[in-house]
Amino acid sequence: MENLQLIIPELFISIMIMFLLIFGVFKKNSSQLVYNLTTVSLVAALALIINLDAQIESSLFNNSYNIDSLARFMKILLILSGIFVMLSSSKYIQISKISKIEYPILILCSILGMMVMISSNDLIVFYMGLELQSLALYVLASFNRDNLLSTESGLKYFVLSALSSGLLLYGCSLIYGFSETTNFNQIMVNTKEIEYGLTFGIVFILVGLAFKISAVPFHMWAPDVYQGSPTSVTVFFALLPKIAALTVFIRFLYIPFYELGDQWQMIIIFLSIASMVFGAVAAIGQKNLKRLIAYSSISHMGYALAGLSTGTTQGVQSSITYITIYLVMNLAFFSCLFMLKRNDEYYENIDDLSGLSKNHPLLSLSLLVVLFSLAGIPPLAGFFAKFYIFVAVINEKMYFLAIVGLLATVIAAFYYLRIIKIIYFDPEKEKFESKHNLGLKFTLVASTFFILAYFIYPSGIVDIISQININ
Amino acid sequence: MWLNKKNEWFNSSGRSSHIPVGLLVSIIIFFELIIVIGGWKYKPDLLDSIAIEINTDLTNTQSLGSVIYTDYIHLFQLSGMVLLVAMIGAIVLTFRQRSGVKRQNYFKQISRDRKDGIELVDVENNKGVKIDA
Amino acid sequence: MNFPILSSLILLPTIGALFIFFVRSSNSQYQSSKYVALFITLANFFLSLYLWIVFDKSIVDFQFVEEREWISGFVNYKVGVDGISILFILLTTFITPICVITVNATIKNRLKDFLIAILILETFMIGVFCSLDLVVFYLFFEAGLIPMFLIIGIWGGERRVYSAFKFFLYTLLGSVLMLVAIISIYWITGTTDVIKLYELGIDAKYQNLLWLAFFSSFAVKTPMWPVHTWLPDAHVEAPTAGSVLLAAILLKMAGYGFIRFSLGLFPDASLYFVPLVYTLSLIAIIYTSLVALMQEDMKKLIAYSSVAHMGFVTLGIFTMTQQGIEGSIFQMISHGLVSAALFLCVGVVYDRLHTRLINRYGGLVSIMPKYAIVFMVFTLGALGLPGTSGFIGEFLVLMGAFKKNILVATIASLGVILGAAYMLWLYKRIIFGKLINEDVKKMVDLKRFEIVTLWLLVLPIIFFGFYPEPLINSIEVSVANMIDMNDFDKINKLALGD
Amino acid sequence: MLSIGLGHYLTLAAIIFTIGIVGIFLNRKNIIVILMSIELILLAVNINLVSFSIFINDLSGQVFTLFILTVAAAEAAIGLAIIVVYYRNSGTIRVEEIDRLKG
Repeated sequence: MENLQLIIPELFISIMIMFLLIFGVFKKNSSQLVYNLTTVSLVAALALIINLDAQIESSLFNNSYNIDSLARFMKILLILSGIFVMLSSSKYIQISKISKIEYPILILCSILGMMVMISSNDLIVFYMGLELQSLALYVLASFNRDNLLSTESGLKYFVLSALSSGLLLYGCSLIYGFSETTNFNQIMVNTKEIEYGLTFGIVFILVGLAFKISAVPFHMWAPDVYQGSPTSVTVFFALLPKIAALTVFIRFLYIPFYELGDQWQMIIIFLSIASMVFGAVAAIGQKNLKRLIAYSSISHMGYALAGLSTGTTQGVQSSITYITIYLVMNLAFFSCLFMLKRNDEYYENIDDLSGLSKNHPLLSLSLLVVLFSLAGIPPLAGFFAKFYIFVAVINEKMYFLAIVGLLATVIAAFYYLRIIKIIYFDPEKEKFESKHNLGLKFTLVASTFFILAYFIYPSGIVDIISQININ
Repeated sequence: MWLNKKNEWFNSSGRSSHIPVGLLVSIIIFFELIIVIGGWKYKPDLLDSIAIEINTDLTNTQSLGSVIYTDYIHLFQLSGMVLLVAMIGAIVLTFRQRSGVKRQNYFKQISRDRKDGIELVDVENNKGVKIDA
Repeated sequence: MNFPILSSLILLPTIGALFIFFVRSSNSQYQSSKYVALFITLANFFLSLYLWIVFDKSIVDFQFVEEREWISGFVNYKVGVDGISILFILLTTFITPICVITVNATIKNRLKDFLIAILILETFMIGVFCSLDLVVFYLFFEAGLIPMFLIIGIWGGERRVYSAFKFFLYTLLGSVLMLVAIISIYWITGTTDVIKLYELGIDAKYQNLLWLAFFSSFAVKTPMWPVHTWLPDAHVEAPTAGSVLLAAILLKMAGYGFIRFSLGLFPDASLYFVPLVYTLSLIAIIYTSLVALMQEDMKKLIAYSSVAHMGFVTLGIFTMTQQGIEGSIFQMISHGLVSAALFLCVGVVYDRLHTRLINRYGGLVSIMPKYAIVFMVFTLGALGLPGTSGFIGEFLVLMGAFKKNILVATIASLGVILGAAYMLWLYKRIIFGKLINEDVKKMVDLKRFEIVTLWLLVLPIIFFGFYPEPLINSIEVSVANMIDMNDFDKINKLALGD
Repeated sequence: MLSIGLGHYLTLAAIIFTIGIVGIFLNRKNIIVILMSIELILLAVNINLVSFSIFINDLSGQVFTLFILTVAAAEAAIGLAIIVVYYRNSGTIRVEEIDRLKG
């Protein structure tokens, strides 16, 4: 008998999906209500996860579904970001007329998929979770169906993501064939010797995963999709799938392929360096803030991968810390983006920020903090994120990676500075609206405060993360 | 890497330049895959062997069914969610309620009873009745 | 004593900044926020003065050390002062209130934001000088970029954007390697605590690379030739208070870093790279002095003179003799006062005529006699006339250099002559000469607050020129200890014996 | 006599997979073709999995195949829906004209 208590959060979310769907269909004009109920049920799911005994390290369904410290932490992170995304974007979806009952339900579905991905310890479970997540994301990307850009971004995301799923699956099939099992732990046992088939399986799977976290050279979808999707979906894209994909990355590299470290280490280092450098360079010429943040997130993923490439527990922990801080920074950035509203229209070009500091000192102050933090300037949280990564990387004597990473930071600093320049040094433009809903304000204040005050007590998060054990 | 060519691929400029490149890459992929298969050293005898004997007490379908509903029940449920998402997605994207089209309201139709349909009016002489008042 | 006096020094300005930030802005409260800033910075000054008084100058160890766990099991927040750093703290807390006073004339818009930026910057600057952990040091060192970037960019002159970017990216690029080095040190020795590192020492085989990594950061910040080009731009475009802080304190961070980290942690490598530093310093002294001679812009001229002066500083530090290092520290303090004063002087005439071109001025002596007097003192201080603090510093540095290498010392002395040339020529062109321009005639002499600020700077320059004892006393023991600890003397003697 | 072994199945899968990839990258005319190519890739994977499953006598490969089929159906549905809404907005499904987003 499986201990179903351990998957109560997942069960709860599935039931809420069905309940909200029925509720929304039968009650007219209930989109806002469903939206709020979704947020509430996410909070409830968070409570359920936290309520689970943290000490339990267990796996269900023939060892194919892991409930361990990694899964627990990542799920908490996932659902917390989900809550904040919901809070910050509620006004946006009303104004851009995409407020339908299906919107929050699809978000729940994709969160469910991500939770499955996070816990997966089996190729099949992983694949199903991934597809549940991706299918919901395809729809979300093109959710503003009367908008050409939104549908185009959905189309591009669909094509490339389906392709990457295909590559990933091919890799899975090779791994299955050569290790005779789909279970991660079993794969590790069965793959002591290196074979061509395994190497190719690993390569295909890594390529597929790199697609999902938009690492260079598999990043081309990211800028288009970030730009074209409704901003509320973009923020979702920028935060949640990254958590899930990174967790899966960790699981793949550190459970089934751990013995084959020589095979994948160079690949990850290459992906990491390419992402860091390309993300930094390509962002320089951008005019659209969403597109810019897409390149910025490509670059950030490079740093997270740098932590993974070390092949040590410390490296993984630094990557998890990195992604945690990355989430907060992006949340703050997008909250600022949601505030650039005038006469029911949202502005997303860099030029629209011109002289923002004169009219909106507080908003521009938070943008300043966020941008400097993204650039990794101390004493803000972004610096510590990079710091942990480099500590792990240098411990493995990978000086080249560290130096390239730091140089990429300097290049990246240039375009963050450019935005700051436009906000602070340029002549002012028309005012934006200064009234915002409470959820958005709360998100912005909380995330900015986190970034600013992180240095006071940096051990807090690190201590939690250092308790995560990987194997 | 070839996937960088994405934008060129979507753009109309550079009309045919990518075809040889793409073909070349595809051929390389193909041969790599063949090498992978040919290089199966793990169980070389398997390459030439024909399908092995399968227990005939159970048909393949039966055994598949028995694992899907037991060992893989969570995935079975999950695939239900996947299909649900597909349904929701397809509907939310393509379904449009047209305005100005007359529709039947079945519930209203079947729940209609006599007193909704018929009204008895006392008509005064030589006055007539106004209908649809 | 349990009162965390250093942490209070660090935190006080930030608390002031928060206070100003949360007071609602209206025009009338602009003034009050200025008084708040002045009060906070003065309080900080007196606190550091108190620190200097109670500081025991005869003890080698770091004093007022505070240690607290910060990143658990990895980095501790550790601050403390010795005879060297306490002087820089004093300099910082002394210069900052002067900057706050000057905002009256120079800052027209967003006064509140400016004060906040200055206060936050003060926090970081003090933090740099008293941190005893490499990571904490790096944190403060880098964090200072943010307020300075904003000060140059928001309140600067025409090419402020270019200058701000150049300043930021140059210094950031320089210091990334230092971060790599710091983390490497952690993995080599298992700690980033400076005191422990002094005791442990670092294996000689790592020292050269680590030294170069630190050097790349400090050389940009000092700045040394050939990476000095950000400095003239930043100085020229920054508002007066920004230039003052930049010249007086930010440049000293690197000099301080050379003494504390390059010499202290990597003695062998420092010795190995002495020729490199000598060469770069000499080029800086001679080349930038020549460049300074040709400048048309007052601020640019002073900026290049700063580069030359900092050349003396690096030269002095790497003589690794008691006199040389003491001279460098003295030179830094003196230059902090003199260059601050010179930038203030430029600010005074710039506020009146809105140009920094030297040839637009001339004959100020008859219009602004008070100005001419103070400017004279600062000019003499800058060229190192005996009786000013500038002399002591340069003299000690040259003494140290003569002890080590006569050729180097001779070339450096040439720099002193060149320095006298460009400073006196500057003075001549501005103060003397004919009154040609009509608008110059309308200029008014120093206002009260300008007199106060400038005389506040005149006094220590002359005082320490005649009576350098208090400063020398403070640093003597620490410098001697550093030389002892690393056996520089023995090595020096060996070198001389060869 | 040539008996059909695992190698043949895998080669077939490799050929189909390559055709799928080529179809995605060389096609410029019609987005539907991309959808078909994706199905081809999934098909290749299925062939791989089923043949592996038979030859290593392990059912999970076939179970995997069944789930992939389910997902493929869902993917096709959503893919077509997205193409439909895109066509409504732009009036074209020519691949080379899908270029509004760039920067």
